[in-house]
Amino acid sequence: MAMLAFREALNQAMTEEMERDPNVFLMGEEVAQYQGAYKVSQGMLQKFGEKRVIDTPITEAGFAGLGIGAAMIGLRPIVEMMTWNFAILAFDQLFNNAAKIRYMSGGQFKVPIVVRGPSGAAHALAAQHSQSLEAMLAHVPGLIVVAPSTPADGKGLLKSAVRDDNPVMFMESEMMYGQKGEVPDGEYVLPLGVGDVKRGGKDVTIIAWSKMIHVALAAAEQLKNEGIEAEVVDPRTIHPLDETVILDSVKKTNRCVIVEEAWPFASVGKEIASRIYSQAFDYLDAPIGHVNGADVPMPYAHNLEKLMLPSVPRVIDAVKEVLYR
Amino acid sequence: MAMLAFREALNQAMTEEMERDPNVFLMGEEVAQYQGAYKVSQGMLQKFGEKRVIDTPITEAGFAGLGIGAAMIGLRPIVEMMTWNFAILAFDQLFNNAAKIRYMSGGQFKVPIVVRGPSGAAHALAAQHSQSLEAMLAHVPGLIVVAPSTPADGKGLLKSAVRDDNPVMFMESEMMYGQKGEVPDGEYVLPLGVGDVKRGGKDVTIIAWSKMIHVALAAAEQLKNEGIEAEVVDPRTIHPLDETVILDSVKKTNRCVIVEEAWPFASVGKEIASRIYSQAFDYLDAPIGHVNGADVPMPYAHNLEKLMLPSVPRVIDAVKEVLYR
Amino acid sequence: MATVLSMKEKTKEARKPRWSDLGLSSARLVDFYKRMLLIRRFEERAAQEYGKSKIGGFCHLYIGQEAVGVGAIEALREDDYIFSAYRDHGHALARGMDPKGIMAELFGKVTGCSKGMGGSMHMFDASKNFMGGYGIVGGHVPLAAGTAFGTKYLGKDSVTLCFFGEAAANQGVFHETLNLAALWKLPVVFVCENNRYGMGTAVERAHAVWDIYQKASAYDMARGWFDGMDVIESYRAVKEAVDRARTSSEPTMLEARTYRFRGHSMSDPIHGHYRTKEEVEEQKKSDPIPRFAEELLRGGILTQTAVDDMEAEIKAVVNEAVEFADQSPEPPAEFLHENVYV
Amino acid sequence: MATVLSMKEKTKEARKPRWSDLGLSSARLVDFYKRMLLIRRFEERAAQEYGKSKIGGFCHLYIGQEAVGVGAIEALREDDYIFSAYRDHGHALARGMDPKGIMAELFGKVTGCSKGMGGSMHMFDASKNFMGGYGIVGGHVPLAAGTAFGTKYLGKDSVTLCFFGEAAANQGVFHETLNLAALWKLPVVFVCENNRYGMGTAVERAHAVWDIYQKASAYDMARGWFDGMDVIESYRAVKEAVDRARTSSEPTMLEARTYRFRGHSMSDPIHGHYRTKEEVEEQKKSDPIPRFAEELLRGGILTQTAVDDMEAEIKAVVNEAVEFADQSPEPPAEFLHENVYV
Ligand SMILES: Cc1ncc(C[n+]2csc(CCOP(=O)(O)OP(=O)(O)O)c2C)c(N)n1
Ligand SMILES: Cc1ncc(C[n+]2csc(CCOP(=O)(O)OP(=O)(O)O)c2C)c(N)n1
Ligand SMILES: [Mg+2]
Ligand SMILES: [Mg+2]
Repeated sequence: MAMLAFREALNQAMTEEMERDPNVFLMGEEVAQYQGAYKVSQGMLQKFGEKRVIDTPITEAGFAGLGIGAAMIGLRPIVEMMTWNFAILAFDQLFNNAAKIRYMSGGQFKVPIVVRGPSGAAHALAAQHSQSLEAMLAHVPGLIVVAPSTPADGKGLLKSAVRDDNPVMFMESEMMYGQKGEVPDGEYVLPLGVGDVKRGGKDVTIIAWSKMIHVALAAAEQLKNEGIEAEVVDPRTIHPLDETVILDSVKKTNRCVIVEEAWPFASVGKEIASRIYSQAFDYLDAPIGHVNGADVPMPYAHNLEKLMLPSVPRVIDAVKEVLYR
Repeated sequence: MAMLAFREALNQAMTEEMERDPNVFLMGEEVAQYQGAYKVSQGMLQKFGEKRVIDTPITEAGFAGLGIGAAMIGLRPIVEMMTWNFAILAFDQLFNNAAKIRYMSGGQFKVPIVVRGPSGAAHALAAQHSQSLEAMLAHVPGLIVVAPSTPADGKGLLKSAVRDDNPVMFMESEMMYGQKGEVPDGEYVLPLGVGDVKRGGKDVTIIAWSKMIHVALAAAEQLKNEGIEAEVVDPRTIHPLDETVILDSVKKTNRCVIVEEAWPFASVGKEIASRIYSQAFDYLDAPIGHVNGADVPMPYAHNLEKLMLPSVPRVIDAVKEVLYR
Repeated sequence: MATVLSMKEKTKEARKPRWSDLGLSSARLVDFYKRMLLIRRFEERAAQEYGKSKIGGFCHLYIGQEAVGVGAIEALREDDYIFSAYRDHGHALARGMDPKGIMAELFGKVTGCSKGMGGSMHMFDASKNFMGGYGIVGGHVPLAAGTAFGTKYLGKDSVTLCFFGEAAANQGVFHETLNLAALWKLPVVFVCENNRYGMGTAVERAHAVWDIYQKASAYDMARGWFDGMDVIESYRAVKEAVDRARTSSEPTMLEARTYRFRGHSMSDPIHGHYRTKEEVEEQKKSDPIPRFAEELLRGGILTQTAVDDMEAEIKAVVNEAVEFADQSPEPPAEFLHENVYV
Repeated sequence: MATVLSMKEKTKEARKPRWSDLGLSSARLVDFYKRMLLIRRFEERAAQEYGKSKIGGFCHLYIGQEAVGVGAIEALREDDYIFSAYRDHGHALARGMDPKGIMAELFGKVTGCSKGMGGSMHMFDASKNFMGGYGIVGGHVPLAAGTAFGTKYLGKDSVTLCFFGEAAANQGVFHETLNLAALWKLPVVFVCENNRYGMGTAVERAHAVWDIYQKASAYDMARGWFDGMDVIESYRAVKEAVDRARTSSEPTMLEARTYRFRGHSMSDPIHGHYRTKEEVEEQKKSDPIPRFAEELLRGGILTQTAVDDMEAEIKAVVNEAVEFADQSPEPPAEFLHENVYV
């Protein structure tokens, strides 16, 4: 075990996978010479050379498609999107090619690609640079969507993503790249599609992922002072979703708040809520609470940005509401 | 009133709006000389000339962006996407420009554009041509999303869409273009954001839109024979959503089934369900039923395509389930 | 110093057939012809079956463009890769995929080359490195750069061939791909089938520059055009490009000037809003199939009897394909949920 | 027959300043200089304020490229339109937008030109036809074709100017737009600011062809490059293109060869992984501001006193802008939900 920053854990995962399998390579804007826009790929060019760590022109659709084609003949590309906002330009490649080639070909081809990069707001990046688009990706059958919240999860899940034969959309967070955590050395692989209870509790379930886990945990810590024991559940993989870990928790606490950075309309949180309602209807003592990013483009002004995003007070309020306190 | 096919009603709406306002123009692939890939714009080139009815190269991002720029200086473009599947290539333009320019500019600019075209499956068009992507569009604040189900609604809503100062995403259906219905002559304008009860009933609420309304109505007709009176509610506008019409109905019937052609994960139906659960929790006598397109890319084979899509029997089963019959 | 030829030698030289430098045997030439004919008859039959509703959805026939697909694909090795768009039946047949599997795919049967999951627009055959037909105009072009990148990465000398229409060459991703291919020297050959229309839009109404191959000038990529109604020219041009890709890992952009004799898809009439009957009739004079037959007959490479036999043989093949397709079962219901994920 | 000049006339001709054919008054030239200087000092101050965390987010300075923006925008009329990307402060200042509003925008204040909603990357000013800065590389390029389309549609003779970096010229939508602009003869001028790097990627590592303006050859569009470190050349080239757009409604693609003296954004060091200190120092020798000052001083158009006065004046303007920004209120909380919809 070592204390690693999130970016180091991801770097380690990629490095180990590239050492293990010569068919894994990394491609994206600024991943090589620049050492990564957010330094996630630091040192990898030096380690693996320019054949396997490749800077691309700013052509998200082009290099995503190129990665998909390479994956069809057995390579295992890791395609870094500088941020997921820019991946919108590649959505056609991801939705219509990566997600569908296997199905359309009657199972003849597979597309073992990982598309990864930071998602969501950083600080004051305004409307075009602060989007959490996991709902769109998760809506599309054929894609796997992963959103880890800790360095260890990041490493374990990224290693799995690279080994998985499906296209995996891997959503990180710029704000978390510097966060540190214990990360097991070497072979540490977490299965995709399996959630995790990040904190035990009996009074209410808070569901969150990616950087919202930390908002949820902070809220849980404060709630403890008021005698409320919140359980914090992290699905880790968005699609497919680990219903078991979610339902088990809600059936125990009978109350639930879902915290997500994304916009509220047709969000992943709504999917989770609907599954809880339909599969644990009789266990619920109150309607599920939702804390989302406001249903607005991200404003630049710092005060408004703070208002836009889920916050500890908002989570606490939502928890109290479902507890009728 | 005249009996018009859906495509004729849309044609009439566009024609009337273009006659009313010289700043309205129509642009898209095959809209002019070819008379529309699905003949929605039949005769319009002849009527308005090539200045106002414009064939574009196959460059969805390019001409969508061009339309947005034109809208910024006061024109009112109607941009036809041959189908919404192809609009994925323009998602960056729609999400990052159309939806955000007003907000980012502090309200200085508006983008009165209508982007319209058929959505969803036709017959045997397979995975890349059969997608219902309204959840993605509705997820993005700043966009209005409309999905009419009858020729009259189509006309009334399209006229409103053209007059609206916001970017309106208008989703039609290839399968409905030939369907006929009574359409009021001349000035017939339906407000955006207002739903409609398509059939009254007291036992269960079926919520659907676009072509699924007809599946819902057919199911309601059959259910009647079994003594079940289903109310069929059509939100017509997806975002913003008319909660009132939905909640009023559910509070009356206490049971609800949502029918949508789209994939289930983080769908519009999940959004609607979550609003009903949180705002009419105590009225519900059973968890909400969902009938969706299967969570798979659309298969080509006719038998599987039928299985993929919501059908009258599946709706009937879902209704019976929420009625515990 | 130039070689001095005797009169006799000169005559001999002048009488050499135009393909003499290509090293094509007579049998090979006959095979070119046969493949073109197979495509033609297959597509005609597909049209009929579409009329009988045995085939659904969009169905884009390759009739008129056979010389492009056959000439180009004949220039490949078995371990080369091919990408197509939605007008893919002809490419699949040219690649030697089983007509039965192709017809069964059109019929939506489990015996189809994509198990009935893809249909007319999405033919795949992994065993033939036939990487699929794709329905989003231009969307498959970067995939082809991807396999080219992949083979280079793996140290193989396979080449990737990518077909697309001239209208697809307006899509942004086409340009992004050309830049990547040129920048990274990828062994890929882009074959743009310029049949003069993208659906109902003539080249002149959609492209600022009508010489489509010149789009590659922005990337300083080897480029050119050829007569796409002539299978030998098609073979010659693509072979040269494939060789360049294979030996020096350089991409080429080729424009095949061709014409489609049918409507854009089965739901589009042959002529109407965007072209006249006269234009189509005029173009049919360059039909690549009779044109090549005449040449082979003249050169004594083919006899009329052989042509007739071939017609009969192909008719039988196509009949058999239809019968096979018709009698094959639909995919089982479980298939709906299979192959979404590995 | 050529005009025969007397010796005296010849001498006079030879002594004419290089801008004599441009009809620029001395006052105008001084103004060019002043605007460049304002941008420089404003940006230097923005960097300081960023260091003090008064400014957040990404902040892309225009230092080094001033001659492009000033020369280009000076070639416009008030009713012309301008689109920028995220490196937009300089363009906004060149357009004559109030430095107070620009600084306040950087500070995220309600008095900002976008009311604090846009920030560094999204400056807008409808009253100046400044159509905004945009953050998605290449994403604003089709919008510019849209206003050009719009003015033509409306029968106005306004021209649209669109700035973007050389890396943006690889994006697909850039190509789609060039084709549309050339095909439909739109009155738009594309000004590509080739500062040699897209973030940390040098032109040579991202573009198959290094003469960026040649990308327009694929669309047979008028094109060329100019020395972007020279405000007169910038004015000259863009003026010609703007005139062509205005009088004959034809688009032009121009490449300004320039250099950024700072890092890509405030979080990027000036030199490091992708360029050396020596390279930057070498480039600074062509700094457009001292270079132009010298020329004006030499020509007697500017005096050292005037330059000093100008420095003082600009310093005051920038100070005032910072003070204004600092003292302005943040947007009220209600703004969060306003202007999402009309
Ligand atoms: C992105 C996208 N836009 C539009 C369409 C609809 N469409 C299908 S084929 C076609 C014309 C393409 O023409 P071209 O590339 O010249 O190929 P051809 O059909 O002539 O072989 C169009 C507009 C599509 N499938 N995908
Ligand atoms: C679509 C997209 N991809 C990536 C980025 C991240 N990014 C911002 S600026 C930039 C470099 C652009 O370079 P260039 O176009 O040359 O303009 P310059 O910054 O040099 O002015 C990159 C990669 C982005 N904003 N948008
Ligand atoms: Mg064509
Ligand atoms: Mg640059």
